[in-house]
Amino acid sequence: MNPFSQFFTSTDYLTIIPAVQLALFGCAILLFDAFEDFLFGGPQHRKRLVFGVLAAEVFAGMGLVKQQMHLGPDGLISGFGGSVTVDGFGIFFNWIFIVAAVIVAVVSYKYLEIAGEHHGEYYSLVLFAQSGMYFLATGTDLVTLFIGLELMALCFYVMVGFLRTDKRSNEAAMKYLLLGAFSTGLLVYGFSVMYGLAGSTKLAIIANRLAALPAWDPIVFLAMATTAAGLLFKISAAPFHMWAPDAYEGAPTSVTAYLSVASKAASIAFLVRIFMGPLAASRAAWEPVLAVVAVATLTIGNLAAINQTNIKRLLAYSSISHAGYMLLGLVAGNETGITGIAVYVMVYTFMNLGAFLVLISLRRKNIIGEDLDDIAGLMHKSPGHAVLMLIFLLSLAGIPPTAGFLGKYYIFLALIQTGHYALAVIATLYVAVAIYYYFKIVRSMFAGEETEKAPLATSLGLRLALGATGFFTLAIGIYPEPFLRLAQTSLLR
Amino acid sequence: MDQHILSIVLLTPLAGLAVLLFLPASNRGLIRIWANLTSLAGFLISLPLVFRFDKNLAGFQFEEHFDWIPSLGVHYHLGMDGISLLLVMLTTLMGFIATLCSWSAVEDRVKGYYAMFMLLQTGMIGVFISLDFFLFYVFWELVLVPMYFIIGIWGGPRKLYAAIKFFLYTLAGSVLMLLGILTLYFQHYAQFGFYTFEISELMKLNLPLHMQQWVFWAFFLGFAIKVPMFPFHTWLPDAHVEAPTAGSVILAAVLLKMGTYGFLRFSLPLLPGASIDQTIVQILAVLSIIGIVYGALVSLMQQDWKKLVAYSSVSHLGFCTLGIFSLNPNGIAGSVLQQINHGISTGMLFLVIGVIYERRHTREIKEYGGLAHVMPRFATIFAIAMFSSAGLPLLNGFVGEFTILQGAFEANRIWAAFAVTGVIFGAAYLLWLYQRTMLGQITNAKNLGLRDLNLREVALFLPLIAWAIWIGVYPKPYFDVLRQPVTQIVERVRPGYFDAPQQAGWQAKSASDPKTGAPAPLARKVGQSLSPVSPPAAPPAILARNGGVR
Amino acid sequence: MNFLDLIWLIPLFPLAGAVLMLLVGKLLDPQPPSDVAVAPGVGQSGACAPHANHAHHHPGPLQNLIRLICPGMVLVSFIFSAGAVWQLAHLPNRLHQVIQFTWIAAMPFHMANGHIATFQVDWGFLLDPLSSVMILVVTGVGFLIHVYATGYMAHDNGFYRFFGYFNLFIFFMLMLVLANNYTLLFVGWEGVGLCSYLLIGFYFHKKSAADAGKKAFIVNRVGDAGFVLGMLLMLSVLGTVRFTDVNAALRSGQFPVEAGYGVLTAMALLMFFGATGKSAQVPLYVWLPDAMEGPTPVSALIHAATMVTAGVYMVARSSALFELTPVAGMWVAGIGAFTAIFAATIALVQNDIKRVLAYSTVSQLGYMFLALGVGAYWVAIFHLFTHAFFKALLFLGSGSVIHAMSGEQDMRYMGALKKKIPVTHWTMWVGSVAIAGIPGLAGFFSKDEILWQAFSSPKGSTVLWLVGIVTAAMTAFYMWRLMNMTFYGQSRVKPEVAAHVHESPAVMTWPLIALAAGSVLGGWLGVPKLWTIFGGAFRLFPRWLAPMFALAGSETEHPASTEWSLMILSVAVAAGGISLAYYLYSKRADIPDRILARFRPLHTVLYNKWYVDEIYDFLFVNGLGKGGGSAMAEFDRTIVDGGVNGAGWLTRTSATLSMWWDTWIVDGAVRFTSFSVKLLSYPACLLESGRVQTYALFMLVGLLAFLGYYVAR
Amino acid sequence: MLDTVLFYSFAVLVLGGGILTITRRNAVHSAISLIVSLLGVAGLYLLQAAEFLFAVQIVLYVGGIMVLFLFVIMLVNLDDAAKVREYNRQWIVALVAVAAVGAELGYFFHRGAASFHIAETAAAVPVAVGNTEALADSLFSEYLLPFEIASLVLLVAVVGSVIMAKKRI
Amino acid sequence: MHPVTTVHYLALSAALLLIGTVGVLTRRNIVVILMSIELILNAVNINLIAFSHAWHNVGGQVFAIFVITDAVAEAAVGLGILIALFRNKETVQADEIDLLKW
Repeated sequence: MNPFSQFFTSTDYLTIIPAVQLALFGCAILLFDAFEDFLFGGPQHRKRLVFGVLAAEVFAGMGLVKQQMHLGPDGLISGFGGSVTVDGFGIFFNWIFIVAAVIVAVVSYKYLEIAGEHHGEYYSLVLFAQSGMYFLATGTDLVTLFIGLELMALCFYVMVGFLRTDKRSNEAAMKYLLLGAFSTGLLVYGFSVMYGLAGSTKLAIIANRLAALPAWDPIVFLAMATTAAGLLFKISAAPFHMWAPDAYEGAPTSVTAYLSVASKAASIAFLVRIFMGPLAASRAAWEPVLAVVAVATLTIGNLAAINQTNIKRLLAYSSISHAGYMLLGLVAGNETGITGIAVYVMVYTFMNLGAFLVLISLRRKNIIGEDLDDIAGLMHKSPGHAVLMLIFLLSLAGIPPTAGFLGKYYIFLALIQTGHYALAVIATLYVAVAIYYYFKIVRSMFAGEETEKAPLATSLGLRLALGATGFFTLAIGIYPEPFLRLAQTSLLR
Repeated sequence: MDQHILSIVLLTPLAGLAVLLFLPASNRGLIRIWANLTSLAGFLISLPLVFRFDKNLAGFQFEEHFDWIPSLGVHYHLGMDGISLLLVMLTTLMGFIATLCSWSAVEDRVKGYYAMFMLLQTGMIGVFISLDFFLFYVFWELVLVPMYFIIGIWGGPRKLYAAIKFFLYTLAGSVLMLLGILTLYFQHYAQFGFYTFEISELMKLNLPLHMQQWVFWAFFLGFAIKVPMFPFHTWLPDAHVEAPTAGSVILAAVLLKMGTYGFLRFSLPLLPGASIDQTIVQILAVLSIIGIVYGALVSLMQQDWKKLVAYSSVSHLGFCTLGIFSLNPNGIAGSVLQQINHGISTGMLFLVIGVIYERRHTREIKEYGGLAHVMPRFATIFAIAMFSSAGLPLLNGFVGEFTILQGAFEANRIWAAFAVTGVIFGAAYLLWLYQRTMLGQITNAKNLGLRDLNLREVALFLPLIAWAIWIGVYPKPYFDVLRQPVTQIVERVRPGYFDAPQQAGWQAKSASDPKTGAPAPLARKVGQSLSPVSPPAAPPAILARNGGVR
Repeated sequence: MNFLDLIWLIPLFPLAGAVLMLLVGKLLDPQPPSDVAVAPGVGQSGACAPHANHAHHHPGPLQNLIRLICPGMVLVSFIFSAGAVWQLAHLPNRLHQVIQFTWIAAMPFHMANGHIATFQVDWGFLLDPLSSVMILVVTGVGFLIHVYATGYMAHDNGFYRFFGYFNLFIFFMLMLVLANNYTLLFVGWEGVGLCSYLLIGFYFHKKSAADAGKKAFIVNRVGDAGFVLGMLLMLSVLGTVRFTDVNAALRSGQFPVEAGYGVLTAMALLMFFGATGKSAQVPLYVWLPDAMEGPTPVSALIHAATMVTAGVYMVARSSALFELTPVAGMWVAGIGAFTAIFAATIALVQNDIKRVLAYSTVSQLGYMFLALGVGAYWVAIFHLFTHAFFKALLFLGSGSVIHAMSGEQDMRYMGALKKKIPVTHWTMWVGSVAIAGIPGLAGFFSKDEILWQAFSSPKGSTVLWLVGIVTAAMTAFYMWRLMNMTFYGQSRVKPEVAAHVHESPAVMTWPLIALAAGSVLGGWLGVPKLWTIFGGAFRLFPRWLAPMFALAGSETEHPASTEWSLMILSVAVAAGGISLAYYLYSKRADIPDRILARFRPLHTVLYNKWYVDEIYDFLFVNGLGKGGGSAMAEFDRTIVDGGVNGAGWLTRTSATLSMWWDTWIVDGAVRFTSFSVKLLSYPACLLESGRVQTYALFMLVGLLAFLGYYVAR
Repeated sequence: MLDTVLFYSFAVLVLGGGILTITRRNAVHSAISLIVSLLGVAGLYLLQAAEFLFAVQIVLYVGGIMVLFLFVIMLVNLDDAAKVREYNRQWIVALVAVAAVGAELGYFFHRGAASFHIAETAAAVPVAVGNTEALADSLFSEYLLPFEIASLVLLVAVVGSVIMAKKRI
Repeated sequence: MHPVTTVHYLALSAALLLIGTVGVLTRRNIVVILMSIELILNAVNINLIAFSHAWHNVGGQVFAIFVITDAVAEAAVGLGILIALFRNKETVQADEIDLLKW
């Protein structure tokens, strides 16, 4: 018998298969990259590393499937003494991460080649970040969550600054890191208080302990407030959002896409885990706080987006406002709300990725392609891209029959169901504001005049990814049933 | 065929769109021909609806019912009653005419233009035949996008402002409406234990009054902005002025009707308590009347041809909403009929403007004058459109207005008295417009060489003129079609409305059972002491050729 | 042939003519190519002659087809009408109703008493003595005027268009009088208004003509609004608009006069308000004089013989209603009397030949309403009947004069035309005698009957009679002023015109002769009761209409001597007026000028029509400060500059206000919202200062707020 | 008693070092002050019977800080750094905000001290084994997973800093 | 003198947290900001150790180890980025990096 068997059983292994796959492939890619000349004949063939990512994702996906098949009667598998728990929620979010990572990986090489920073480490960072996310979505121990978060964050710090010769990229990374570290400090301070209250780092135990305390216990609130400050930072909720526009703008667009989708999804999963887990008992205390934060986030995100002329920055603000919508799902906090978050994250993944993919296509040699003027007249130059972008933007705005509507719809549903009428009204009104700035892009694409004639950058991966995101953005909107069922599997037990 | 006829009607434009996408963008002629064929096909395919529709059946016909999103209780549920029938026919016909009128007006990005129209067409038809609130909402919003593009790309100088204003305004209203829908949805769950958006299911709800009122106002915002009712109308002039002709035509003829349709299909039947609430009714009626008078007054002041007609829409739609909130059969039936009428007459007026705009590229009224000399055919058609819009008897407008006024009068005499001033102003601004543009001497040399309507342009107007005259002279089929749905709505909102004692006497011969439309037994309740009018001792002999009225 | 069952065809003949003309007329009557009216100073070259608007062109041969079809259609209608009336006379109850289909088949509604009734309107026709008189007048006189017009309009552009409109008018007028219910009547009512609009504006290149047409339509619309409300009230109270049902209900005894049903009074007054619009009564008469901008046959047919009498017809049709509402009757009589004398005073001093006739028409219509108001319905219809002949005659005669004078309408440039245009003179002479009220001619019988009824009816009074007789004197005076200024005395004709003065062609004179015959004979259908020697045959008219007006003719008993003396007085007054006019305008033509000099203020007031147009302009049209001018040209300019002609100063002001409100308040609120959202977006952006520590500070502030929320809770 | 004295001494070390860290104009001085502060913290660990961490803190952390220190020297021209403004423009606002947060934290601890009483009175589990051993036990059983992840974190840190810092890769 | 309780440690840790925060918020030198972040993390560690002591379990200590690990990793990456930044911009003053704003 294996001496480790008591610490590392097959069940334990089962709970972390995908992360292990991702980490191993990440390391492998590092190695392959180191020996690239020897292995595949030079940096010009570096894009073959994408296949490494794809393989990792395939294995990770198989791991998820395996986990799904082995879910216990209570719908979860717990491993490592409760440090990690695989359940529908985690699996669902991991599928999102996989989708995001695959899409980001297949579109990145062209972008990075054009930017002159195509290195193998990028792909391993994508995978390492994803394995961090894995633990954010499945972790049930403060330490696991914390270290998973840091793993993800560190990868992103590096990826944001990946264009090392670009001042904006440097600056974005620096800002992201400084603020990220600060927020981590606050977060982990909250964790320490939580640990202090419960004497354990296991979420389940903390939940039990906190449930015994009054909902308005000051120390619980302190723990909640500091934790929230750290977590809200990650999902870029106001007033902790301020890094986002800068980081999004400065980062390579493919990283921005990954950051805005996967990182946000992982963080919201984390947020839900904490707030619907240990802090569930003190809902009365944090619900108004999060409600205000959500409204502030919507306000800041939507208002600030109006003036933007840089599309990337505009989308950054828009993604802030989307965080607001997701938070509203948490504020509602019932089954519909959680499903709503899951649905929202799902549709957001496709539509937001899609929008950034179009931006990636706009990046050409010597053309940054991020300004409104750069997208002007896209309808003439490439109707396909323009129409796809239109679909993504409509979806982001929440116009049926695109997927985005469904996401917003679920959030409204949850708010109405739980009687948050005022919040619902505010949230709906911001849809109108959002339309205004999304349609600035639309206007530019369809009514503007081209500023240059250079054809769009394109690659097989980019085309496939655009097609896939476009397809799903429409498909979820038009026939949402299977996707809703998928999202409903994510309900926390 | 009958089982899927609505789907076929609904999807024909989409099918056309699918083919259109594969046509080469450079071959404009082919695209034009295909687009016109598709829209014509859309109209022809919708014609069987008229013949197969059974006006005597209560409830919905041609129903189609599939699960769409079972986990949300959303169904693909189509169906049609008299109100929908009329509006769908209006939509398909106006769709064809709008497409046809763009033949030479649009030179730029032709493919996209027609694609947008086809999409729009599907959205509009869908709105009128959806029996599932969710489905309705999807179509409702779907309409916005193509319209945005039609205004925003093929529009006038301030098109972008107008387009985004249109979009934002209507979107803001409709998302608030969505909240109302969701409230109903949850109330239904609370009361019946399952989620559904089926209108027929939601009608079973028993809501407390205050909640009905809130939901009503939510709906109100969505619908009133679309209609548009005063004071939510300001997007309309901008949108109309900037939209290309076909866009204006569709906007005025069909899109605005979505709002009034919403009131009829949803506000009244789903929220009968709120709809009958005196405060609400008063507010809505007063807003309608303000709209009537105000729209007319503002029309008088316009220097822009199109803006004038746009404001006249505010006035006309005021009649429609006033009719609806008279909450009696005549008001509602008149309102629906007037919606059709407005579609026809204002559609014609916008086509008229389009014709002249295509020639002169200005809509300033003072640029024109004396056009009747050079464009007699045009002048004639404009005159007919104008009189149709002004409610001249034997043209369509009169029947609708008069019926609405009857309904309003029944509800509140003061309303009718104010509303009737709209009729006067209506004549004033239209005649003035006509005089300034068509009559007098030609004061602008640029107008000397204008050519009169060609065959295609005349063909645009002929069906509308014919329709206008049909409604004006023989509106009975319309009322027949409307009898069942209107009766149902009134029964729903004001139960027992039809149980009042039958007026005896003068009408006995022609009175018919209000609910079924079938001839009633000669209910002569002699000696009703309460009635100030008792049967005559000896009614004058009537040598009616046809023996009275069926 | 059963004409009675074919009465629905009567309106359709002229309709067919109209449709034919308007659709294919242009083929029959090709227009000259340069048929373009261009404002002075506009236009590319001399190719477009500025006098194109008066261009005479010589008709093509096919034009004769129009001459045949259009009057022919009216003639066929007349024949059918005559046949139907003949057959009607043989029906015991003299009532025949043909209901073809339900026109407006709307929904049930609650009546005022809570009962449910169905709102439906027949497409049905009713022939009874009242409508039979009307259809005969309309088709008969209408035919004559059609014939006349074929000559009069021969040289005008748009010949086919004119006849299309003309036939259309006949159609609508027949609808009006044949309708079996108020709403269908309203169809004709509006339709004739439409045709009036089209025909007044026939010379649409003339701005004044287009303006006048618009004014007529809109003023009529004001009245129509009252009519519509009256109809709605009727539906609400009676549940029906069918004449037979309404009358039956009202006469059923359910609404006793004594009970004073205010709602019925309101109904009657609303209806009457509608009538004042159509029949040009105070306060809505202002459109009629302006309507003289139309071609003269139009004035004769529409603005004298038929359309303007629609109000009279309608009130007579509603006699049952007015019987029950003495107050309303009082108003009708009062308004009628006032209009009669008021318009007569204006007519005294007008110099435009057609305007004199126009005010005369208003005045005569006032007589009719006076009769209606005092309950003498058949008399009103009788006067309508006779007036149709002599006023149509006078208008057509004046048209003939104008024709002869090459378009001159100002009587100050006429005189001594008697010899030059004898037929016109003699026929007009007959008409003038008739209208003046000399016994033996039509006008005498009807007018004298009105005066007598005004005096003797229970609803009448001495005051009404006095007004009537004074008006009668004025009528005689202004008509003979017209005759004297036109046909007698010194010729003041401009020399360049004088050369062309010629009698009109036969196609124009024959209708004059026919109408003159009517003006003589028409009155003999209703000789005074006193003239017993003539026997019953000569009181055909009252007998024919008797079934219509149940309570009519129940005047209080007066001694015959009173009636005789009043009759003699009225004849004397008429003779006096004629003589005075002869003396002043033929014998001593210098006197009028002296009188004018003496009473200049009064003359000015009268000449300017009591300044009513100006007052209306002041009130309703923004002619503020411009209305005081005394010259015609200035007045025209007032209207012209008024802009919203007839819609009004108040309207315009409120429209301006509304527009301002819409732009700045309603839309302003919208734009302000979007503006403030945009404005707010700047601070939201500016928060992003780019300084990483500011960001951190905000995070700390966020935390601060969280904790503060707990502290402050 | 000794505990108390030591606690306060270490506290002074910790806070004093901290304050000096953020107030010294010269970054090198700041780094040295930071070391002082970290040493104080290490002392506190010792007081709280966390001997292993004490060692880790001194050996690893303080060593790590030396790295920082070296970087500073490598990077910054000390003369330049001495001339520029030390604090940014928002320092007053920041101080006020921090003071307010401090006051709030005080309020929370004041109000919520009771919440920790349970912790104070928790049944004392006799420490059967040494601190390091217990730590190892826990680390490799209960916290095995985070431990493994931490290795990834460090890998990423290495890779990341190399990518960032190297001129060419 | 009161016996030293957990709350004392909490207070101390809070004070250190605030000092670190002040450093992050006010110092212009990015290196010092990174140091301040170390202060914050140490404050957290004090907390953890104190709780660990109070609860008589080592969970807090283990947690502290991970926090230290993280601090080191962050410092390493942060300095790496700082170098890259310095290479391009020749500054380490936090308020001078404001290319990205609004």
